[in-house]
Amino acid sequence: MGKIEEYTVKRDADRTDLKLNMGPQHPATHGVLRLELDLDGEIIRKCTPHIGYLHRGTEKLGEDRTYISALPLTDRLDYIASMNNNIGYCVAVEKLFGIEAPERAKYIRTMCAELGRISSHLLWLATHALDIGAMTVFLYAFRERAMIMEMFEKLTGARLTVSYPRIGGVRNDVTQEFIDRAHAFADEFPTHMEEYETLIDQNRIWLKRTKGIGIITADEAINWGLSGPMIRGSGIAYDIRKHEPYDAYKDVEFEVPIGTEGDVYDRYRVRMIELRQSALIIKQCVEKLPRGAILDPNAPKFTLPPKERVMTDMESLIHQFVLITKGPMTAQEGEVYVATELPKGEFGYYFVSDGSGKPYRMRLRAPSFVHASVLPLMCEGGLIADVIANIGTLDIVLGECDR
Amino acid sequence: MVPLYWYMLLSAAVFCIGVYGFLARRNVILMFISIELMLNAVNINLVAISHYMEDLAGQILSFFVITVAAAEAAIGLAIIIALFRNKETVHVDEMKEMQG
Amino acid sequence: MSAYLLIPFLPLFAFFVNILFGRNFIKGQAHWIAVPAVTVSCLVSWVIALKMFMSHDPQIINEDLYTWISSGGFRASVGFLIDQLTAVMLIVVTTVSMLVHIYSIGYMHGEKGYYRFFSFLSLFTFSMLMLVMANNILQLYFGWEAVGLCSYFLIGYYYEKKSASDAGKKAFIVNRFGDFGFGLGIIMIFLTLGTVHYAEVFGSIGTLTGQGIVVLGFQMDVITLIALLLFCGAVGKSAQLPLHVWLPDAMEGPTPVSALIHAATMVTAGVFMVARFSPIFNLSPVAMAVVAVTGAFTAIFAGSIALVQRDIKRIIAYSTCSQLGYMFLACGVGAYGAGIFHLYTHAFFKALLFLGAGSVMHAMGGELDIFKMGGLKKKLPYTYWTFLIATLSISGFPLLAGFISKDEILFLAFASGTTVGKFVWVVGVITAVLTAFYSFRVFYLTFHGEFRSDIEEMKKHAVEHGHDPHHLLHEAPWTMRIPLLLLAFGAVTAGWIGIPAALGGHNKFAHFMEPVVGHPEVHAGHATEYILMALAIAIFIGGLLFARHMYITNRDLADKMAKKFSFAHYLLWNKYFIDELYHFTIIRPTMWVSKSFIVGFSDGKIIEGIVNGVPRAIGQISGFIRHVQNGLVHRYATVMGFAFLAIVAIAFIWR
Amino acid sequence: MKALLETLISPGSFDIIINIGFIFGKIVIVVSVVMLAVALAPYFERKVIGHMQVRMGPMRVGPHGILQPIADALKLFFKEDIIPAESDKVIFFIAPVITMFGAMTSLAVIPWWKSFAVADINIGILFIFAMSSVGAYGIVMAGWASNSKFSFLGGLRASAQIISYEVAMGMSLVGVMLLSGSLNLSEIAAAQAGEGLFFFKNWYIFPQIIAAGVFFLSMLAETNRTPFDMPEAESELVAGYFTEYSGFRFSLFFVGEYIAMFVMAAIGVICFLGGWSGPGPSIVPLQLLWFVLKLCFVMFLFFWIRATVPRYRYDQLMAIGWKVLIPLALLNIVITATLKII
Amino acid sequence: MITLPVFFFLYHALVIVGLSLVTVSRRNPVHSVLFMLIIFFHIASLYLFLNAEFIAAIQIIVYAGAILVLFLFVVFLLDLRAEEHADKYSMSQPAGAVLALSLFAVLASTMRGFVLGPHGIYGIEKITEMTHTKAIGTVLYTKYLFPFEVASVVLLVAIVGAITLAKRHTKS
Amino acid sequence: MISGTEALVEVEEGVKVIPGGNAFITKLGKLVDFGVNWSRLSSIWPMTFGLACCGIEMMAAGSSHYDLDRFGIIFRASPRQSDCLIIAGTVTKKMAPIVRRVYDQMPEPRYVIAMGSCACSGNIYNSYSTVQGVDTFLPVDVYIPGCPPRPEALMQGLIKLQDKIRKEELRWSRFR
Amino acid sequence: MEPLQVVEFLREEFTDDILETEEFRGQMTLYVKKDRIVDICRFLHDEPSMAFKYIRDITAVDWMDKKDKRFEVVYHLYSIKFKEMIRLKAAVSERDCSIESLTSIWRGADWHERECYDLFGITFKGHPDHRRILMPDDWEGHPLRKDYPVKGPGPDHEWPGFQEVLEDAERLKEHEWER
Repeated sequence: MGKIEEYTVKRDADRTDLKLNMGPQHPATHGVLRLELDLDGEIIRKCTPHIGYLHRGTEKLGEDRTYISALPLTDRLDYIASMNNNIGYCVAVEKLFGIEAPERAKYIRTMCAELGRISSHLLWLATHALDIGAMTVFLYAFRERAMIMEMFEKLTGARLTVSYPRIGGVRNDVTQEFIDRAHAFADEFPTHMEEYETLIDQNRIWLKRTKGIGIITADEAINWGLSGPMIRGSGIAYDIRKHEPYDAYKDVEFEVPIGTEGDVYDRYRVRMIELRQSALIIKQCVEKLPRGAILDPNAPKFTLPPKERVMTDMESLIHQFVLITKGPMTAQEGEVYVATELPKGEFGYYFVSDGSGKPYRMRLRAPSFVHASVLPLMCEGGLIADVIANIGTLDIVLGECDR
Repeated sequence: MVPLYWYMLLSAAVFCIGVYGFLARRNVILMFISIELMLNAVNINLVAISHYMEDLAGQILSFFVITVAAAEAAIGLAIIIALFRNKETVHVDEMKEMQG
Repeated sequence: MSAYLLIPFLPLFAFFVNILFGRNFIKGQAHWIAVPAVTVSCLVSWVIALKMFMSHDPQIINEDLYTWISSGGFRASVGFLIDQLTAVMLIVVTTVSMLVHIYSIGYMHGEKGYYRFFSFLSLFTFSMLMLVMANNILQLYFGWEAVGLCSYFLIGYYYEKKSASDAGKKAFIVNRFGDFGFGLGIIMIFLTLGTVHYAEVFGSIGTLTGQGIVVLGFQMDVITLIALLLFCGAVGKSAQLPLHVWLPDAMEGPTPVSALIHAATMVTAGVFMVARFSPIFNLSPVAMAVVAVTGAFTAIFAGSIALVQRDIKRIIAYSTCSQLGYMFLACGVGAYGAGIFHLYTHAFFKALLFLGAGSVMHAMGGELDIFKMGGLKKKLPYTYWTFLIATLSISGFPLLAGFISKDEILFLAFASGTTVGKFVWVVGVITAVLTAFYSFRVFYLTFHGEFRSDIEEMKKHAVEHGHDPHHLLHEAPWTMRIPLLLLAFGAVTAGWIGIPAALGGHNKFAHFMEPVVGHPEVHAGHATEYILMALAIAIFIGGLLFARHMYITNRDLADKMAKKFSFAHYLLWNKYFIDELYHFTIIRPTMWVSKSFIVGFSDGKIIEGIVNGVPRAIGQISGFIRHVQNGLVHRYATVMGFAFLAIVAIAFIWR
Repeated sequence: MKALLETLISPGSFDIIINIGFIFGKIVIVVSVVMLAVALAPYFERKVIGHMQVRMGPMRVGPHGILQPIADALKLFFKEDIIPAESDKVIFFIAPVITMFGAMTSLAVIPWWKSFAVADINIGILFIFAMSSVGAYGIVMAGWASNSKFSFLGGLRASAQIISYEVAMGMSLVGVMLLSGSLNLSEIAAAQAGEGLFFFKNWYIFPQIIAAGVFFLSMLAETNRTPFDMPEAESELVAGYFTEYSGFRFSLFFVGEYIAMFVMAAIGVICFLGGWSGPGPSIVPLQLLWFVLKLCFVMFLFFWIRATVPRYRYDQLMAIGWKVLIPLALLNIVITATLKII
Repeated sequence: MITLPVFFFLYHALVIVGLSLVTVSRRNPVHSVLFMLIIFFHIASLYLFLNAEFIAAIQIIVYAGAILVLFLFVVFLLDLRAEEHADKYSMSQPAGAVLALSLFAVLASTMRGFVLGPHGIYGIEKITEMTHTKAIGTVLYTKYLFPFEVASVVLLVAIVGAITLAKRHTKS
Repeated sequence: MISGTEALVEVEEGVKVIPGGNAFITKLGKLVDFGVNWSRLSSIWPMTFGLACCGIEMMAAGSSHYDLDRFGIIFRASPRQSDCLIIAGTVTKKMAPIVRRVYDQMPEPRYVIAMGSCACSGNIYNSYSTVQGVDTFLPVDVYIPGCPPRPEALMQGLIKLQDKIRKEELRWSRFR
Repeated sequence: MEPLQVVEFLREEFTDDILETEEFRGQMTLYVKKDRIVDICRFLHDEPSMAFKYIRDITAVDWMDKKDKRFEVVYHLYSIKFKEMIRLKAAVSERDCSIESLTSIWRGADWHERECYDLFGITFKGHPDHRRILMPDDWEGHPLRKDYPVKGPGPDHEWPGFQEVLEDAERLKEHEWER
């Protein structure tokens, strides 16, 4: 008798009888995204995302701070991959000032960025799987993520909000222990990957829930301005690490995986392959890590001098004082837009400098912001359960979405 | 031992309440419920007499009554839903035209 | 021992699997279910039949499996009776069915409703088996109607083609005439005897002897009436005069269907039925005579039509009619055993003929006109040789199956000693001549001489109709050849089981059948039999030579003959105008009555007069009453309730 | 009234009263034991899943966290009981009670060991079906009465799911009924008893393997467990039909659900795994032990699946029920009946 | 003399009649359905007294488990909260009451003279011995097989009909 | 059972008490307090409510490595069934009404943990859109500093909350 | 096509509409007339030799008193095919604070433009869903304007939604468990 219900719960398209508010405190919306769903039975007729529940005014605050003290703000944008945010910020500011980090720093940054990418993708996998109902993957993924967290902690002193890179380099050098651990991690990580894949990769339910859901074609992906795994899942090999290489990415070898269908499953596969590629990049960085300075010694007016020099050298002390209080000296007027490849996609920093120590305009182009806008395209016409899968596949972080 | 007459009286009472409900209510669903009530009254009677007659025919018949009730509910409610889609009401007085 | 249940139910199972899952899952692989099922049931039937045949005291199975309806004195059950008659029928049905199934794999390959075809083929097999295995008339009737339905489905298999669906309808409607009588017969049996079970019916039918009944003002013998009514069904199903018209048209169906249904099994159901009811028929000489004469007339009538037709399948179809006539002829003179024997041999060679024709069609891209064929001997060697064997068998080449069974029929008809017997013998002999002639006519025109149509034209035609032009004029695949070979073997040897005593055999078949259908009195000795046999051989040679003369050595002769006997040719070519007769006597009057009288007069004058007059009166009344009908359910219910109360009150007071 | 009292104290009635007392005793025992078991079931679940997920599960409350469920229950009992203002209060109140009632009553017919059940009735299986369909009322009413969209959707989903899977489940058990020729759970279990090394040779799981599969899947769906936990899909509908329930009423749902799991597991054990039969002598404590062990095994399966598989989508779930399980169950009936006749 | 069976009967009768009245007079259809549920349980329990345990189980499974849930679904789907107030008793209420009462009078008076026919073979002992389910099955599948088949056809038609009626016509 | 009125002592005119009754009630209350508080502190069910960075650390605290389940802490998705609101992350003004509504939907006894500097005080986000500390509109029980606090810190905060619950008196009387 | 070539190419097509070009750190900026922004963008999007199919960013800069026209709307376009980026700028005055929407060319421009409207108050004509996106609908002022204080307009001009929460908290305080 239950069959009848299945047919009758649906009404005509012009008479949506149920408006469902998903979020902002809904468990599956990854933070504080709010979706307004016009339901027709279980079918979604219209989906309106509402964001801004975590809008903290980062851009405004950044314009109020010096280039150096604005760095911690970037930690808390994509708080799942703070390291990548920091690095992107530093790369952008370096470009604005026309300086470059030394080689060793670049390699360290690349290595850390990939560790951050792994940790971010693991969190995505965990929550995505949890949303679809596979609860054990969540805990497995967090197990490996904890390793990365510990490594970060050893290196930077913080688990999540690291503030590790500096303009013109990184804060402190890596220890041999860190290098060994990174290498060991990169070695053993693929075996952990197999564990996750055993749980879900060929699982019929997983395939049923992800295949053919939330399809985005290649043209749509470009037109909507998607980036990262979202655009690669649709078959466009757009990766800023390849297109506009920064740091050490031009020296390491890796592949850019792309999908074919552009559905949830393809994006899942793309991210899984990226995880493996990241482990490879880490390995290469460890092997190729050059010796040398970790901060640019040629640009004392932009980069903080090393701590011991501050304590011993008068000039360095003055530099330190001025840099901290006024910001970088003699910055040029001008503007740059620098994009970096975050785990989520393209994160763009756009700086307008008026020559002072503070950015005149700091614009953050967040991938999650763009990706959240594509939700109606993916959800409309689908079922409620597909919304969950779609939010999961977007891998949005509201921190950077709302800024 | 409870006399058979009591059972029949009970059945008659429930049946009459069903009749009353059918005639007095304007909500189609309640009218349907009244019909179910009447069918149940009949069933009570059938089972009781079957028991007193020591013959299973009555119970078999009640079995068929239940079948018919199920079929009637399925069809009737489907009709109600179809009607409701068009008329937005379950009030019988507004269903007096048989078109559209 | 209930393995016999496998025989009907395996095909049923195959039907269900194919019809349920065929469309979406099985599709082109339907034969993997149907063929094994039928093969197993064929093996089981052979085992059962051989067991029965070998033992001296064959064990007869007669049991009720399931009582379906039991109401009052009426009991309808699903039950099975396997006696000698059924055993023979089982062999015929399952064997031919199996071979046709196999043949269809190749023949129907790539058709749109492949699974549908196989499922109906299986369903037909099941129904036919239910028919022959029934132990009561009702189940027989169920099978009877079910085979008709399957036949309808299968004739109309190419339902997009109008002629096919028309033919299906025609077959169905014509059969209804016969089945109407059959149904009445069954009702008569139930009314008079109160049962529909064979054993009980046959046990008590004797008590009706001499009882009369008035039908339409005529005093009639009850048994004769029953027998004739039953025979009505047989006439329809077995395409006897005058209800034969559907059979040639049924050739619109796929050829395997023609082979299975319209040659070997379904159409013989009538014969089987008459044999099955032999205890009833035996009690009514009138009915027997009717059967014999009908059979004889059909035989010669259909045979003569077959002489001039050009469509290869139609010729074989008329030949089938004619052979069926033989069988009825046999039954009519009391030689049921011979009739069944002919049924049995006929199944092999006629199925072979049809399948051979199918093979030819396959090679000709669907072409049916024998005048457009010719010289196919070299292209289709397998078909050629097997077709030759079938032709020889049907036209009575000594010691082939057809010869033996036909000879037995003619001998027993001659030897029956009655006037009717003598008469039908004469007719039978003439028919034999015709048979030999038209069989060889087909054979020569198809396989000898030179090819008489344009191969390029054919290819174009084939492509237009979506066929594959590559297998034109090529031998068919193995799945189609193997059944041909097996049937050819059967067409040669099937008769050896019943070699008459005159030829040194023991006529085992007749003895085997005797417990069920008895054996007619024989008023002639071996000498007569030898003479008759010689006559038969002479007839065969005569027919052969004449056909060869006409169509091989002297090709113009046929046209000359046609011109010379133009009226006869015209008559035969138009099949004695039976279709036209029906058209004028039944269809046209019906249409006229419905159009002119019902529509024109009664509708136009009377009804409209009333319609227009009365409403005017009513309109005024109803204007008043209309308010009662306001669509409010409650009002109606309330009024009904009060009315009920009022009636109760009246009843109360009245008392 | 006086007459009634007289009747009650008449000697004939005395036996009845003793009988009733005896039955009440049975009820008290079974209910208290089951309640204890139900209290432990979530603990068991958390432990099992915890260990599967490389963690410990409850550890701090009592030794190895054994008092965890008691603490949960006590806490819920003392929590504020919120009734949403817009809700239909009466129905909101009784919905969890109905769910509990449906689950608890089913316990009456389960034979714990040979010939021990609170009520060893002839239509045991039917009784359980009847009661589980009553349980659906609690759910659908809870969803409706809460007057919340998540609850409503959850309630509709749940009841549709339960009702449709009940068909599959009922049909899957028809094979067992055919084989054992009885609807009485005790008799069904007794029919599977075996002795010696191959004591399990008569278990219906072997001849009825299709039915067992269908039953197992519909059992998961019937109790709203993963991968069919659509009605309470946390990531979709928050907590499904009991989103709006708090405190004690919520715990009633919770307990009802676990009892339903218990009942379903017990049916599975009785119908397919031979009930109390097992190796060793046929004495009551051993019988009970085997029964409980098998029950624990099936419960473990529940938890195992929860830790392993993702969740189905609602339409996929319905499709599985109507297009896969019911035809399979029907096929099983046909096969069983055919084999039985032959 | 009020014996226990009589007491139980009276209790059931009282509840059934009382709740029937409540059922037909509730504003909110959901409440009506729920009272109906209680009535069904009591009727089932009454059947148990009449030694018809199978019918009792069927009563619950089919009526309570399927039909009433269907009602509930429909009530929910149509969301009749807005309609509750529109449901006015209309002028035929007294008519209905009169009709029902007089019908009851007629029935009660005729039933007085009801005489049982000859007793069949299924006495209490026989039913307890072979269990009610088996007894019903035996009768149903032998004597009443044909009606049974007809009933199945009725159900099939109902299913097909209900689906066709309730299915939304896609405006493709 | 005390029968009649003899056992009651009249302390004031018209006011009779059971001798020693107060002590009994107090002791009983202490006992119940102990039990109830124990149950509450043993099964804190926080609401799944991650707002920002701290939410990630909250998830980490629930994962295998830290495993809050050891303490009987499991996350519930519905506010109706949770006891504790962990405000993990920055609360913006746009979000504040929703946080408040979630809190209002929770049944008593309910606790609030402000996790992270943002929730405690606003952190570096001293901007137009952020709330400077959730205690402006919510009664906070435990503050956990850190940006974000480590999972250990969250555990510490929960243990502090347990201590706080342990000391409560007679909080059960109003709810049941 | 190198950025410089792009500029030349564009100059041929839109001679009068490219006001100025500028290069800094290898990134090319084109100042264009705001009325022609849609045409220019469509040309850049459709022209196969450039194929700027991808929009990276749309934002604005508030020059308050530093330039004639207060706002500059900044577009970053990217060509995945040729791996080139180009920046377009269109000046918008405070008085006529509006510009044509680019949503007809790039669907991805939708939210960027909404954000720009939300934070700067620049209206995008022809936008399909022109609402605030980050701030609540009834929020006053546009925060990223230079004259908007970082810490907001102060407690007296609090957003009514939050004000309500504060009042609620005050009102409901008495129902809290006293601690």
